Amino acid sequence: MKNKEELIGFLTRLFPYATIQEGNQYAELFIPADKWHETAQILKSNDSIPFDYLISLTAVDYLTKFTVVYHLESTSTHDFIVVKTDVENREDPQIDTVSDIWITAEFHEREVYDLFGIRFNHHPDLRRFFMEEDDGYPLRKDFKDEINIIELPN
Amino acid sequence: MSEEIIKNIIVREDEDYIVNMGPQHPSTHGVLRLEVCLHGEFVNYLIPHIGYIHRGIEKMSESDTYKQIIHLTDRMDYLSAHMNNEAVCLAVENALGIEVPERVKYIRVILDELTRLASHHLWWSAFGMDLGALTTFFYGMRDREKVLAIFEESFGSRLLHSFNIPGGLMHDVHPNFQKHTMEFVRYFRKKLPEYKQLLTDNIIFHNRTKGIGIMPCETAVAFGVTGPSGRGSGFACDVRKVAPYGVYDKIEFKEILHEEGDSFSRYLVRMEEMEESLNILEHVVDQVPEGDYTARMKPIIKLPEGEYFQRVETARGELGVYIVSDGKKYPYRIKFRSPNFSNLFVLNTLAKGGKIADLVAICGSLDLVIPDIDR
Amino acid sequence: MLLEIFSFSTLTANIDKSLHAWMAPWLAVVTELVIIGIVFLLFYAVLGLFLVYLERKVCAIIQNRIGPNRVGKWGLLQTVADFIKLITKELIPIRNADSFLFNLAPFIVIAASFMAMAAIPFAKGLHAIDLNIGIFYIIAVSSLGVVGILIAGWSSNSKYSLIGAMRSGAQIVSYELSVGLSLLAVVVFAGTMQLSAIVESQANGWWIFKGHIPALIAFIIYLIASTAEINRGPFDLAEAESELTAGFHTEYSGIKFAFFFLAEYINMFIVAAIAATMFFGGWMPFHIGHWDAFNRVMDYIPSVVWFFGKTFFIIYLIMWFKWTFPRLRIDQLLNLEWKYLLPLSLMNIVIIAFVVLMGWYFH
Amino acid sequence: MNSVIKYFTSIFKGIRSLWAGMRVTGKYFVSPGEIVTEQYPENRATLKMAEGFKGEVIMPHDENNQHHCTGCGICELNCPNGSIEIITKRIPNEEGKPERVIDKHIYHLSMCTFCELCIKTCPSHALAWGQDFEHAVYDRTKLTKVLNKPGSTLKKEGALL
Repeated sequence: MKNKEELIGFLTRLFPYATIQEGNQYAELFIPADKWHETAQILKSNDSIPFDYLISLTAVDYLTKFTVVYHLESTSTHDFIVVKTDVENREDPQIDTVSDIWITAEFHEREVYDLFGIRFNHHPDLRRFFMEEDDGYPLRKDFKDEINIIELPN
Repeated sequence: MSEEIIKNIIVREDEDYIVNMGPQHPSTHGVLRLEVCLHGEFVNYLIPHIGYIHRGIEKMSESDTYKQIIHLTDRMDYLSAHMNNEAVCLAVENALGIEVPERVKYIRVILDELTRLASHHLWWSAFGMDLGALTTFFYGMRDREKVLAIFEESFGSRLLHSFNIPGGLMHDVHPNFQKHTMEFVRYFRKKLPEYKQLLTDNIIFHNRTKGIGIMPCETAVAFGVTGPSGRGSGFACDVRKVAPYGVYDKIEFKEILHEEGDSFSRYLVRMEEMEESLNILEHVVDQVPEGDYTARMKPIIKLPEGEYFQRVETARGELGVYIVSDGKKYPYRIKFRSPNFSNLFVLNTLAKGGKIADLVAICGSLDLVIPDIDR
Repeated sequence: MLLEIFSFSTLTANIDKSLHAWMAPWLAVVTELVIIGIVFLLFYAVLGLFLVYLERKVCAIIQNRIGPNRVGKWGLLQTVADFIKLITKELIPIRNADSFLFNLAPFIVIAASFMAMAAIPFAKGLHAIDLNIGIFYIIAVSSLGVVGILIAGWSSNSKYSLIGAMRSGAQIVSYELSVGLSLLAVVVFAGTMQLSAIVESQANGWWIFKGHIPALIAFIIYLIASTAEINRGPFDLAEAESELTAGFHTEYSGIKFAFFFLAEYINMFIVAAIAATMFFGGWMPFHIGHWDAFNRVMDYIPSVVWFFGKTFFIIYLIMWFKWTFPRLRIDQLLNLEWKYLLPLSLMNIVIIAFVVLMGWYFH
Repeated sequence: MNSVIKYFTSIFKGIRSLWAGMRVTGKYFVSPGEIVTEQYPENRATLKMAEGFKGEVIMPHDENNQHHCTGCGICELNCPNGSIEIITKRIPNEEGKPERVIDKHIYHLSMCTFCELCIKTCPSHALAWGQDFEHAVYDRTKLTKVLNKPGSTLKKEGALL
């Protein structure tokens, strides 16, 4: 396992176009959305630290944009990084799928699509998990549901 | 390599003989619906449909304080409630830079292992029952009862004890806690050989599980199958070893790994994990130092702006808690990476080509808890 | 040799004589048939209820529980209460089911088990009918039940039911062979198919002892195969509840379900009764060769007690299996029959023929 | 020949493993050991729940019908499910000034998830766990309880409960 500085150095060499932050726990990697798919392939298949285990895939709604967050670990070296891509278009958010790289992403992406409405291009089976097609996207910050969500006075 | 692993492709045809296993079916252990396409006794493909008990815990947590989130995490994987609590607590403690007292760390480890034992008891019971050995259900439940009695004495509840709070424990454990834990360890050491005679060595059981649902290590990694299910394929994913928390770095214990990756090796991993948990308990229970049961905390916890990720090992695999804080007393976004969510979707790959009875054996060996999938 | 007071033949003969005394012969025969029918019907119902109760108690004790203990003393009336509940329950009609066959199926199953009961010798002289091909008749009749199961599975228009029925069909058709061959072992020893004669042939020792190793192998094969034939224990694939919810009777409710349930337990009794009759001497007391004093003491125990004691011992064995073992898979089930039980029982038959020819068994 | 030996050893091994399992269940059949199931309504008299058992939230009153609740509303704030409602009223104290006291401490048992936060955060330790666990009722409204007894007053001095 490398320490954080080494890891950041390694990532900087590998992805010169990426913004790399130290983060308060793990190294954080910001990738532009259009470069994400090829970056993911390199992350998975590079020889020195193959990040082959996608722990978690989720999204955060920052009201102006979505940030899709990937937590990756290398099972051989146990290095851990956080990769983020911003999806600027809030009306029709789209990003490339990584389900062909990490299979587990297929289902995490479906969940994110269900809850945030982010479309994953080239996803094999992008259907909603929990809700019907026109139910809205509940984890967006501007989601309103007067019937089921009771706002408690706090 | 990845092309070979992706066997998740499903081709539907009009004349498929579809059997819906679930939402109410004895072997899915909850409201999980498996759309199974059969060809005679053989499974062609299988599509899991989830979301029958989706409660929106992540959305609810966005309007709860960090203390209030704890009791929601209980209700995800209700069998490893303690570990779920601990994940949020550790995330908050790490974010605030709080050092919890040693006593808390040790008690948390004991509770972790007791919860793991109770969870594996239930899994063993249900797995036996899935395969038709109904007596195992009662033997497992009988021994689980002893653990639950310890819980009830100390925390007042048996299953959903929101016993952790950020900074420590809700209150101190019962004075008899250590004594009763030791008694349980001694009791269960005597009962474990019975499990072996009744199920592990049984020839019918061997026939039902050996070579069934073989998951190579690459598949486990690709699907993110963690916990005992992943370790049954040789995927060294024990968070207690990879990213130790609490006092797990001070305790010596084995990470159980089996290479075969079939249902039987997943079974063996859990059986040996039970033994290992007993070892840990035996080792730790006398070392609990005296002291406070909680660190000094402000009444209102506000995390500094930033993002936090905490991994813990629950009874079913790796639970990740991802908190995005904007400096307020509520999390801006909280995400639970639940182990069962990832573990479920490998089912199609494993069950394809097997018999419908194998599907039950595989489903049981993955040890799915449905509320954890839906959250 | 046996004490005549325990023989039921005098009782039945007296009834027969008194009926004939004031009735036309045809009317007497019809009356006798009706009486036997009623007695059997009652016996059937009581036995079914008791076996369900017994099963629940046995499994409860094995599982560190108490079992039924609320209705009546020690829960003895529990199954009666269950039965009342079942007959008052709604019979749910199934849409798109073949209703005629759907309603017929439980009766076929129950009739098959009912017919098999007729030939069993319950005690000395207590026989509904003493056919000279008794054991052959039982084997023939008891396999009729699978027709009912197949009909039930097909007609209820449910996928689970159909899979369960098909499994059951494959299972019973193959296990019939082993049952037949293992019973043939005793037929070879005894030289007759008449059940009463087989029982009489064990007056100086039961076949399981007299026939030593070959008889023991035949008994074990019979026990396994017959457990499979009645869809019980580790072989309950037709109703494997973790795979097929309830298999062929998934869609049945109320009394129609109860018929299947009852038939299953009665089949268990029949299977155990045949085992007791063929291998353990039926109602014949435990006799050892020329120990006359000992044999004399044994004779004082009524033959009914002997019969039911042996039968319930074997029923207990079958229950013990069921509550210990996991279920087999369908291909393993057929493997067990075709690769293990059938070759072994064929081999066993050859050995027995040789043993009988050479007289290497205890006379 | 080798395969024949293998065939028979596999049979014997199988039978031996089955016999091992039957020995376990048989042992329990002849010596059942402890009965693990509870005989619930019969053992009501002896059924003693643990001290901290989370049955329901109660407000302990002493013999003078006095409790410790000041009506501050911290429990209401801390409850994640909104299962506590506090209704206060103002009554004049000895000096004639109006003082806020508790009128009704309403507790919705139907919404409670037993997270213990109200009890833990109460500054005056006015709440506690009750050991009663038989909560089944025919009418849902019966699960809404008023914790302070009618006519009860605030206990100002004395040790905290």
